Amino acid sequence: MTVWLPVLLPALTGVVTFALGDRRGTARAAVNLVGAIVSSVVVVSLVIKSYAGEVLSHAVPTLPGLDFGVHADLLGLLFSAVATVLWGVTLVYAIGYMDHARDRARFFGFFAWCIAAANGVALAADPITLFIFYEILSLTTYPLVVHSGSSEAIAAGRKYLFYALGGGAALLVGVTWLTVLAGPVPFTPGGALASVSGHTTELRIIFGLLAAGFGVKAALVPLHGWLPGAMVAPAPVSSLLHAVAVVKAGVFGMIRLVNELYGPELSSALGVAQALAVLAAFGIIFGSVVALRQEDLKRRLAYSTVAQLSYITLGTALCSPLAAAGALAHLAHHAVMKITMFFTAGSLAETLHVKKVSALPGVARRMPVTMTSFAVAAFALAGIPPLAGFASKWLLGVGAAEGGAPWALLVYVASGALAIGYMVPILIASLRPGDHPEAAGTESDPRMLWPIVTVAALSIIFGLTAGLPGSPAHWALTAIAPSFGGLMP
Amino acid sequence: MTTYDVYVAGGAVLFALGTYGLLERSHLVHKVIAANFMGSGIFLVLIGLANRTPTPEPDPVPQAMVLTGIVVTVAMTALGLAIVKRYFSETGRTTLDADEKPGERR
Amino acid sequence: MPERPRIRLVPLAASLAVFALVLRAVHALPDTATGLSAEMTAGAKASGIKNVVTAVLLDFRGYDTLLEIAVLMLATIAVLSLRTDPDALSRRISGVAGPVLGALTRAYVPIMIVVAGHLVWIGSSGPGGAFQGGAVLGAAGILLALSGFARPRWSSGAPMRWVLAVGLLTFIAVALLPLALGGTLLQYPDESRKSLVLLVEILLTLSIGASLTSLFLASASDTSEGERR
Amino acid sequence: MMIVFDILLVATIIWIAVGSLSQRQMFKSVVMFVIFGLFMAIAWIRLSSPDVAMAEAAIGAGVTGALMLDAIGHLRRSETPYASAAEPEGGEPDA
Amino acid sequence: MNVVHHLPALLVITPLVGACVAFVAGRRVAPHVALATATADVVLAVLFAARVLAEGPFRYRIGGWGAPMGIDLVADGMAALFIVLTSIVGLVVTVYASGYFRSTDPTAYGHGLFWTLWLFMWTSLNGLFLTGDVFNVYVCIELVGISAVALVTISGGPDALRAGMRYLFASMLGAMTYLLGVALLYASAGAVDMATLSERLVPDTTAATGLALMVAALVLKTALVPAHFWLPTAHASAPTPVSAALSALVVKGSYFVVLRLMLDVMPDGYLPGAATLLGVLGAAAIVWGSVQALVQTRIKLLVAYSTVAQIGYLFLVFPLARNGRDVLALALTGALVHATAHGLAKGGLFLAAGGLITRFGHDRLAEMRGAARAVPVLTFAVALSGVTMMGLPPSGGFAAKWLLISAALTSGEWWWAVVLVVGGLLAAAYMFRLVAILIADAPAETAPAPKPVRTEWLPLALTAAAVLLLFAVPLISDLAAASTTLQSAGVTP
Repeated sequence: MTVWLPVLLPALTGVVTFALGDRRGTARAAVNLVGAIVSSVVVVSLVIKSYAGEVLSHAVPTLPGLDFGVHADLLGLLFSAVATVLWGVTLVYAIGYMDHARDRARFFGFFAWCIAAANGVALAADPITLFIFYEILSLTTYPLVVHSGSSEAIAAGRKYLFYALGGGAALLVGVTWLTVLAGPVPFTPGGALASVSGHTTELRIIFGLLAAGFGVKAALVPLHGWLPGAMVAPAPVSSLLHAVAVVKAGVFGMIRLVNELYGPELSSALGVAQALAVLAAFGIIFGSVVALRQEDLKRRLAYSTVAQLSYITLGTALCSPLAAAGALAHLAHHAVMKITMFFTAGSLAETLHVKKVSALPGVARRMPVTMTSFAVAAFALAGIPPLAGFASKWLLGVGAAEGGAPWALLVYVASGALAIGYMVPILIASLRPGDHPEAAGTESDPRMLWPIVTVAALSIIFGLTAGLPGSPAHWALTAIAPSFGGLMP
Repeated sequence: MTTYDVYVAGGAVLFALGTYGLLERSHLVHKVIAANFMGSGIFLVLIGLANRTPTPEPDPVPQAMVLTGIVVTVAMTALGLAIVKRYFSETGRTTLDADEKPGERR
Repeated sequence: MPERPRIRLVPLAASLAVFALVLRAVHALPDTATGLSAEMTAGAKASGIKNVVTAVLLDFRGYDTLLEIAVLMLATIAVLSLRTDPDALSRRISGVAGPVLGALTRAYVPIMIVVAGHLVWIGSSGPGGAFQGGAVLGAAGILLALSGFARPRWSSGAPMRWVLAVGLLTFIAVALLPLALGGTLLQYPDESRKSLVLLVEILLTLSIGASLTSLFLASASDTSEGERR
Repeated sequence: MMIVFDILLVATIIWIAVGSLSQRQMFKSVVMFVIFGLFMAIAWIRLSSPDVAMAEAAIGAGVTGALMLDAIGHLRRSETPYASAAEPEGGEPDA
Repeated sequence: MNVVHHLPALLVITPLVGACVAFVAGRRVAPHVALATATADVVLAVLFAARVLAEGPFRYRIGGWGAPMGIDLVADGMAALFIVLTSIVGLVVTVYASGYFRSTDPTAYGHGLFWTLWLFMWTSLNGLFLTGDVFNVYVCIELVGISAVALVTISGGPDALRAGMRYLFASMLGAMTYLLGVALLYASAGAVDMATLSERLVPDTTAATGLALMVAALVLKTALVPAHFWLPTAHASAPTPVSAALSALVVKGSYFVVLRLMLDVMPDGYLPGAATLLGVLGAAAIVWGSVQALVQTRIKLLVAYSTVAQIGYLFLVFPLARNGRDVLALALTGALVHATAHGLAKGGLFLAAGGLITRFGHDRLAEMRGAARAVPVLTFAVALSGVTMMGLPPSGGFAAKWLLISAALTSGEWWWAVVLVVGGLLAAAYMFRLVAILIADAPAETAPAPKPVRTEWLPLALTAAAVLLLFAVPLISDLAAASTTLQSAGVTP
């Protein structure tokens, strides 16, 4: 049962938050923080067990022949750890950010439920359970996207749902079809479909359906349309969408799909991995180029997310061990980098009402710590050593070369250049002298500042420790190895 | 053609006539009467077919069904007429208008 | 209204289709069939009830009859619920009361009651029984009401509700009785079957008669009510 | 010979039913309905179902007829203002 | 006398006695009688389901005669499921109604006759779910029809009367057509007991016509498109607890009989085309009901049209059922789960809609903007019911959709899966339209006045139950396995 705790604890936190209502702010903050800390401790203990080779699992019987089950393997725990730990960080930030907002019980309640669903996605032991949590995630995110209730938010929410439910429908058909074809197929490193590998046409279609379903949340071009629109949500939600849970659930689904459902071998043999790789490569270039031209800060970050998520998809689709590990590592690395940036954007918008790149001049003088953190994340994203982004991109690049896809290496290099192209102007603009009259060095509310510093520091630490056990990169290598038949070189 | 065929066929005619009346007539009392004709039509079919027994006594089961049916029909009729009357008291109408959108009033 | 003919076509088509279907279906039947009459007749003979229809209604398919009494009571209550004053039956019927009807009523109602009693009594051997007796009784009650006789004291409030419910409640009690004796619902013990059936028959006659009368009384327009509007 | 009687009886029953449904005046409709019930009772006798015949006469013609007469009495009492609105709907059937 | 042996009979008799007592007791005591009866019925229903699960299907011979002479009650898993559903929704509706009718004008709503009529309806539904006799079905559907019509018209408003009138004529047409079918069936097979019929039926014209008429009549009573014309106004203009009961339970009553006729009574290969036709109509209902729900401007009509759409899913079982026992088991379980989930969710949704109407004093959707802040519990209930309507996990609606899609894909008739998926998306469209209105930011003056919220938790409880129904699916699956349909279709796996 311990294995359910990463799902149940945040869910319970959400229930308590709803029950507390809108008025009891302190109690709500306390409950949420305690929930996040306890959940993190549970996840960490599961990680330790899993590293030691003990994979906990548990299933509840639901549909005939189908169990509703979770297992705490290293792969899932990586995502679960990212979601849970960053939940705590985001909570601190959100408590500061939402200080005067309305409907806070609703906000924090659904936030906690989102994390519960993301943990469910992470730990799901089979495609059906994963699908169930994936849909719950869609539903629990919706109230957050439309939180302000403005017509703009409602429109963005409608668009989000349109994509999410459409993707969910594709996923449902794919998962059902697969189950009808192959019976229950628990995730297995290296693939679970060997017995039905002869049904190539069906398997190709099912892969397409599943990839489309995950692709919506993974913002795989052309399914990315909802992501920039969803920017209207409050900044902590943007961080949640872009870094912590939602989009990561999509790419995580891709990782499970290629590595543990079809398996790298079958994916390549069917040709579906190659198709996915081409699509992802296109997404990387597309997202980066569009990001270059965005004037709105959050939109620029959003398109950067589109590109970065396709990194992960591409790495997964290359079906080479190092690229796959790089993709998984990038899932964690991108999370801390992008969350730093969205926190910063939120702080700028909330404290200085700066939302456009053109309004940035003077910001660095005004909020030096915040902007330094942003700079760290930006360089990390561009892949400057020894920051986190470098570690994962190195793995991805080597994997691409090794896997016989040197063109992918080109894509990675080009997109690194493009990332510098859309990130550096932000830094330069903020360094220019500007007209922010308040005294230099006045940062935003400390409850918003410290989370930024923390996640920026993580970008550095993850990069520096990339070779050590327990770091995301090492963890990813360990977790992905079984899919390729053993330990990595 | 036997005697009972006549009644069974008549029952079928009556049922069809009642169906037509129930669907087509617009005065509500006409509709209620039409429903009663439908009932009588069925009862004729039932009893007509019950008379196919080789003995002079017709099959008792359809007779019991018809007795039950007659009582149920009078219950339905009473309810229908009561609604007609109340409806008339409230609106002054004796027909249901198809072109009137539900919920427009009030 | 240009659409009118088209609208009428649907009912016409529906009724003609049903007619054709039924004729075709009936035509396909063999000329003789016994249905369940053999079993039923044998069963009735065994239990000593000569009128098989009565045996079917009160014994073999007594459950139908129980629910049917429920239908009658339900309809009465439903009709009551549509009254503006549902706590009372009509007092003044907008009837056609006149000296002729009054005289006729005086003459006929006692006869009808006798007829009803007779129907019940012979019901177990010849044509007749609870339904017929009850129907005649109900008709008598309505005649009484129409001619202005019916202003019973029990026609409102709790007494009225008791009168309406007592028939069904008693029937239910009789139906449940066999449960205490180890049988199923409505399973009369063989030794007392005939007398129990007769008891139910008398009960039903009164109940159906009362139900039909009150159905009319619940439904009938109160003259006072009509004038008020 | 009896079959001629049967055909005539059934034809009459149907004729009365058609007549009842095509009356403009509801009172006539209801009266025809009551007559219909009485003819039905004869049909039941012909079909050797005296039990049904008795119930039909008492309930079908009697109770139902009384209910309908009462209903149209209620409608008639205040029908005049609405008669023009209701009447065109109740025209001759096309069939 | 051992209660356990007589559960089928008691399930009918208890609410019937309750109805009589509530009537005799009068307006003030009636709510208490109804509550006591409802509680007793829940206990009986659960005991009944437990017995069926433990011992498998059994027959209760009323009068001790046994079919075909007497009337048998059929106690199987399918009946048990619907009876338990009725008892749960019924209890909630009863509790809700005790608050609802108290807060409105005491002289309205038939002077307390609601309780009697409601218990009669309960009686007739239980009777319908238990009976194994096609003529007894006729008596039961008349009971359902009369009580339902009376409950619709109980408010006495012109809309309600008009809707009730239309409902009554639909009921009459349905009941008469059904009875004609019974007449033909009896003439052909010489029995009215379902089990006997299924043995004796030969594929002749008469029996086929009879069955076709019966099914057509029940389809009319279930309001399957295109015979749905009476449903939206009837369900929308009734008092809220009645709307909930009608949408959640009453349409299931006639549907249940269609299940029995199509799957139990008819031998394989009977009425070819009927199953496909029902499936096609079901698909049409899903599309048409959803589109209509999408354009409604009044909340109760939206919910009522959603019922029209959701009924469609129930009929997809028939074409799928012809593909062997495994597919039949999947499809039937799916349909039963759907019926249960829809019963819970739609009951809750109607109660929530009623709560919103009470709060706002009107039912116009456009003027309900921003209700979420004032009535978060009701909004949440609406949203949760939406989860089930859309078939999103972990709701019962999802489980049903999953099972039906599995059945469709296993049988190779994949187009039904398309229908199911499209239906879910359409449901999402109209449910989120509703939710978006409720959570939209609104100027303060349209926000409703605060009122007591005691009964607002009831719809939430129902819809939450629907959402968590996935975890009860093993139980429903066992009940489906204990149905006469699956027991006669072969060995239970």
